[in-house]
Amino acid sequence: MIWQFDIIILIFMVLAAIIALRVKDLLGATLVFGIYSFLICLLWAEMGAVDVAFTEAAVGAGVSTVIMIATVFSTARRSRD
Amino acid sequence: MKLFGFIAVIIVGALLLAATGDFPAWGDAGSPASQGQVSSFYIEQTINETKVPNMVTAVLADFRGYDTMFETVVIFIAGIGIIAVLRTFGDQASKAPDGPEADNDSGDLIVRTTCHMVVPLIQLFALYVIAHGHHSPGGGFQGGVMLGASYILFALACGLPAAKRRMGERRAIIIAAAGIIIYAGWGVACLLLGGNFLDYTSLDPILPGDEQMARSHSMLVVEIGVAFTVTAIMFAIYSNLSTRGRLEKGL
Amino acid sequence: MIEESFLPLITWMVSLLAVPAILLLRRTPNAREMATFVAAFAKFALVAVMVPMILDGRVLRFSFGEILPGIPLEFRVDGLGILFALVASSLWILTTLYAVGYMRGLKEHDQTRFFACFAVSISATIGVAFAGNLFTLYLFYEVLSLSTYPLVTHHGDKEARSGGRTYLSHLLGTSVAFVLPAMIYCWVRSGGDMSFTDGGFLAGKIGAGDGMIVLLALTLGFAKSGLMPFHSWLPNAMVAPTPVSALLHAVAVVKVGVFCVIRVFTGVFGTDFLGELDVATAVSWIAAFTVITSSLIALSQDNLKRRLAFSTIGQLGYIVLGVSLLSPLGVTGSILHIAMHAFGKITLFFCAGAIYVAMHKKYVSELVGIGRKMPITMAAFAIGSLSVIGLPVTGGLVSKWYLVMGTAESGQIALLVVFLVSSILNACYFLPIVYRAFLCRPEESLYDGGRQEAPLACLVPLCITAALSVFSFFNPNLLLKLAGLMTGVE
Amino acid sequence: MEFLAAGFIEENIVPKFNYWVYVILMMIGLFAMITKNNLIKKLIGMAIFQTAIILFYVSIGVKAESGIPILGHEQHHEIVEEGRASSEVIKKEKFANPLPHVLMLTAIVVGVSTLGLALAISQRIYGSFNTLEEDEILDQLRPGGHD
Amino acid sequence: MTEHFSALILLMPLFGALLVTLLGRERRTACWLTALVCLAASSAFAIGNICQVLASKSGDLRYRMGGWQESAGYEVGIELRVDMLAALVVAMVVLVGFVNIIFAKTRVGSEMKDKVAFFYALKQLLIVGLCGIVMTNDAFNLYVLIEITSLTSYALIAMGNRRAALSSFNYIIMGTIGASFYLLGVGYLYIKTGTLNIDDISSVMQSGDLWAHPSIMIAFVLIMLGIWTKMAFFPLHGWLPNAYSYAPGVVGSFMAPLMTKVMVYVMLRVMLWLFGGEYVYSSGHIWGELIIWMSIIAIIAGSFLALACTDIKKMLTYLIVAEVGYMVGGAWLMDGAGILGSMYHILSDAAMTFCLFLAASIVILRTGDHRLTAFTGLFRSMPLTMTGFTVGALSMIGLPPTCGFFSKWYLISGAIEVGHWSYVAALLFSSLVNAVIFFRIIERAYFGRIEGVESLPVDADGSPPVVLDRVPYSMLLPLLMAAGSVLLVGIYNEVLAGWLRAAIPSL
Repeated sequence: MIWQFDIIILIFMVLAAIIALRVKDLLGATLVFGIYSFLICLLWAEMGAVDVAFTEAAVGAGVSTVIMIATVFSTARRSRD
Repeated sequence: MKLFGFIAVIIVGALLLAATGDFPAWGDAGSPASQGQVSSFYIEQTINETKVPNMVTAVLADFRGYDTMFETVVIFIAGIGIIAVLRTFGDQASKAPDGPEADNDSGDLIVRTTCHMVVPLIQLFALYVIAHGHHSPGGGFQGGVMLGASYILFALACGLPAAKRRMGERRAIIIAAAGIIIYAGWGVACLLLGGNFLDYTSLDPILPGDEQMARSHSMLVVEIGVAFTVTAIMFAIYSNLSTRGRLEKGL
Repeated sequence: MIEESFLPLITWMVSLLAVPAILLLRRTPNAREMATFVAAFAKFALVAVMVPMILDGRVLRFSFGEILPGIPLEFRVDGLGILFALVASSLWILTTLYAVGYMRGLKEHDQTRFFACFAVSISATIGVAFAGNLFTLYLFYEVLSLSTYPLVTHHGDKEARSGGRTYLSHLLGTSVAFVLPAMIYCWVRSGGDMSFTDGGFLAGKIGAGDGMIVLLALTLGFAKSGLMPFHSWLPNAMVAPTPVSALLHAVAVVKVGVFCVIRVFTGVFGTDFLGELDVATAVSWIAAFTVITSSLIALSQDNLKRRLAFSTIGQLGYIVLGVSLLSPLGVTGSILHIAMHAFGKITLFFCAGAIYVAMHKKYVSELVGIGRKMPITMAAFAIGSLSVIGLPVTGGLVSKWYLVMGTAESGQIALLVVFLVSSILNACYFLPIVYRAFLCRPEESLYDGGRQEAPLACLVPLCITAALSVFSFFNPNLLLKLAGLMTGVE
Repeated sequence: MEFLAAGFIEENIVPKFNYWVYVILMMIGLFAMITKNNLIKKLIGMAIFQTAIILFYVSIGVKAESGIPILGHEQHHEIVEEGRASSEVIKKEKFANPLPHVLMLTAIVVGVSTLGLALAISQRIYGSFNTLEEDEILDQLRPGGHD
Repeated sequence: MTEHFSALILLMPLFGALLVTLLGRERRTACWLTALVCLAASSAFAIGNICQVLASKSGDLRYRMGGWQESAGYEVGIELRVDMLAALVVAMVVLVGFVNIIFAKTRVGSEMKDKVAFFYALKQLLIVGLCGIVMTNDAFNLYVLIEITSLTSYALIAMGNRRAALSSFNYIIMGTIGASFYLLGVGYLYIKTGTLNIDDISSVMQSGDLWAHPSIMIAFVLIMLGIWTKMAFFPLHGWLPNAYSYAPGVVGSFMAPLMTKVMVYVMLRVMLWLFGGEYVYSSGHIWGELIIWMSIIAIIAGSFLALACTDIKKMLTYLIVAEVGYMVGGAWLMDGAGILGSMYHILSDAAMTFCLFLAASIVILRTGDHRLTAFTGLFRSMPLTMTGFTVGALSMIGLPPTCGFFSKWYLISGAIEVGHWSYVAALLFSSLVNAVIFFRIIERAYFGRIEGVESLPVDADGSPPVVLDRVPYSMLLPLLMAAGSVLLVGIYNEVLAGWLRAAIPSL
């Protein structure tokens, strides 16, 4: 566990979260959310929670993002907020 | 609404922050949670009780196996819930069955070829993750997601119909249910042999090794059960969500 | 001397057992009415069997077992209860006879429903009469409210429905809003016991302030007693067919109300304890106000049944007033008045119904000269009026006598004035009807031709009740003895 | 004053930085769930909200000097082959607390299940309303709208 | 075998759900039979469970999943704990489920079309979740099971029309917030105590004297907020009316009686066993009086909102909001009688809401109209249905001998004992409003005339013949069973109250 590393990832996570919620293009938002998931997965690996990190990589960054993109494709891509 | 939301968020946030002052410092090995009897037991006794080096797997599949069974059920519910909500069973019969060469009608050649090469590797690795969950990170859930992802990848590259021939809807549901049947059935087997539900030691007579090894082997069995369910449901979720429940043509 | 017995249970059950029979026999009206009669006679006989036992000083008890912690569902038959049961069951026979005549005479719809609900409500009345504790009393009180609702709204037209709405909202509303919390409060304060005892189960367990509130809540909450300001259901409920009005508003419903009030005074608090608390005066004044006001309103009513309804409110006020005096004579007067007023008022209602069946007249102003057309009916009407006013040769005098004596005994001279004034008012709104029915000049008379009475089934009951009124003047001993069991007055 | 502030930061923020960030992330998610108009955005907010809680749990399990909660080969060997008592070989401080990890595996699964179902439902909503903006949907449902 | 009853209650519907999915969507009758048999077995086990609890000396059964013994006084595995309250609530859940399966038989085909198998599977899984919630003694396991019930109900509700889908989405958002708050609260407890077993957390807090710590208090607030969101306590009730009223009929009639009640049970569990009455009711906290007042507001607001509704199902759902106020208020009265009232009301409210929802579904089915005006004249054409409805309505109003009266009795006596008169007034007020609401309907059903009624054949005394309701027996029978249970729970209230009283920990 390296706390400097930790703080940097955390700050990036907050940024990613805010961007994901502010981007008006839903596809973009979904992708940024994928980045957020990867960051958090990194964080967990760094905290020693390898199993959780593994799962988050497979689920959060992988499947979640894919099904979100699938939904965005089959519905509307633009959002007003 | 915005204002109301903002106020609610500020209040809850202040409440939560007020509590953090009371927590042990981050990373404090002496905190009650880390020092507590329960986690000490898991760390120190896992190897004696179950002969599994990966504590997370042991806790997941044995100490809190009951929880994990329901975790699998949650996935199962999500799968059939999505089908129940989204799926439109229409004129299935009128649709012409896809020919054998349907694999090749969609997608780019390079993508398809790469996919055909990569998918087996992914699946192999997924099986390794499932089987090796005792010793390294991973287990039924992670491996199952990867297996499911390999089918998703296949569907993305070669089209959903092609993937559907390998993992049709009916088959997916059967596999998913079979996964939980393996898990819960294993628990019931314990029950029939005289132990409590999911008490793997009671399976000792029918498994090789001693009581601890019975636990270890049983964990593998239930992990396989989890993997079954997760694989099938992940693909079912994707195939329904990407086609709005029509299961015709993917993305 | 308390003894366990199945008699109260059987008495209560008889009319309930008639309900399935009535429903099954709906296609053969004669057999259906037969079932009702059998039940009515059986019920009366059973009550009559119990009377000597009670007169011996025994108390019959039957318990269904505890329904709430510490509260059994139980019947307990004492003097007061058996007296009320006697009145109700005897009048049920007559009312049934009358109802058959009335309903068939007018070719009413839904007669099966009518008789079934009738049987249920009489059963509930007996339940109230025999109730051994406050909870049982409340239970049957509510059953009575609900089972009489279809009777009140029998016609199903707009007027009936709005009357029914007032009826139910007043009765249910007051009982849920006042009686229920007061009852639970009693339960909590008395330590889980709610059985009526001679001294009152709350005696000594409650202070004056709380006692006042509980007493008022229970007295006003049993709104069937028609105390103002919760009286307005009564005139509105007069939309019901007349037999219903007769039974319910002369016997069952309103008398259940005052019966409950008497129970509250004697069984819950105990008159001695109330005397200590010195809180009953408030009830006295509410009752006195009700008596005077309702008599004045009755004067202005032209609809005969409405006039009778307001008269009933006033008479109920007497009963509550009598018991709130807390003197043995006053309580005796109240108990007697339940019976005496029942005989008198039911006669009046029967007459009103008979007039409607025969002449289709509803208004007082249309009755000028009707005495020649329907002499028997109007003679009975005269006797009923006398009884309600409290004039000699009718039972009304006996009970009023005790009431007045009770007032004197307790030294409330102001209330004595109330009695006198209201008696004069009673005379004012009844006697002119009788006078103008018989003694108008021929050219004023609205009727000509020969006699035209209502069907025999209507006529016989009203003669019998009128006779009862007179009989109870000459021989009130039985009633006096039963009332004396409660109050100690010989 | 400046000293006090520095002291506050040192005592309350630095050692509990993780906890602070989880609160911030959670509030971002919660705010989005309450105020966002687009259903997909709400769901992104929901996912952030849930991961924030997972972050909190995982933070509970961290010990400053610990490694992953899996026995290495040597330790495994020592216990299984040489039969040494586990408590001698295994130092509690050397392993992260496995329990929160297990709990969070479950929580992640629950999260993705909820997300999947919610996406399915939002697709259905899109199918019948042809929009994913909440206010437009409510407009359609208002009496006099297209309903 | 008998010691496994508590596990078997869960396993039966779990395997039932899996079997149903394996049977596939074509074999509807087979699916129905499977569900019926599994729930019948489960009901039998649940009743056996009650007998066992009665027979046991300690008054609670414990079942260790995986057979893990405790280590140094702490449970390392997951434990089930069944005391009398839990046994009764579980029995209530499976019995309601069983009866509702019978009810669903004819409706499910037309409401769910091709998805009958999924419906039965989800429904049984919902029962699994509810039973698990009631029996588990592990704070985190409780979360997982809450999510199981939530996910199944999201899916079941969304199987309705497009409005149902929208309500389900809102439910997801609110439900996730609620469940996450709960999870967070459990995390706070875990960080301070290091265990997840409810009894162990309680004893650690006791021995370590953690009561004064702000994080414990915030954990309590968070858990309560989470549970209240899930049970639709007044200001957090927004999701409930739409979700339950737009859900398909067979779903709403099942979820409405159970979901909120089970969450009330969880609240009691958290208050009395996890934190302990001593902590929750101690006068040092801001919440004591506040929450009773909130519940009073909930009762009054729920009643008024119900009064304003013209849609029968929506009206019933607002009444549920008011009833939740009853139970929360009763639980917070800080005295045994109030808690007893709250516990008893869980059972009685389930019975009467079930009865009313079944009756409403039948009426909507027969008349095709979900407004209150649909009831016009129904006493003539559907006497049995309306009898069932009337029983439920009388219970809602609180007239003896229905169970609604007795729960009011216990609640009011609890409030009187602590002298909380405003709560008494709120209860009575809501009874009166219920009386207005229901008599409005009953009057319409009783006297209202539909065109064509006059043309019915007239018998000897002029009343039209009693036609049987022209409703399948598979729907009528459950309704009558529900109405019977309303009366039974009422008449045997003393027995039930005696059992429940034994389950209340001393305060």
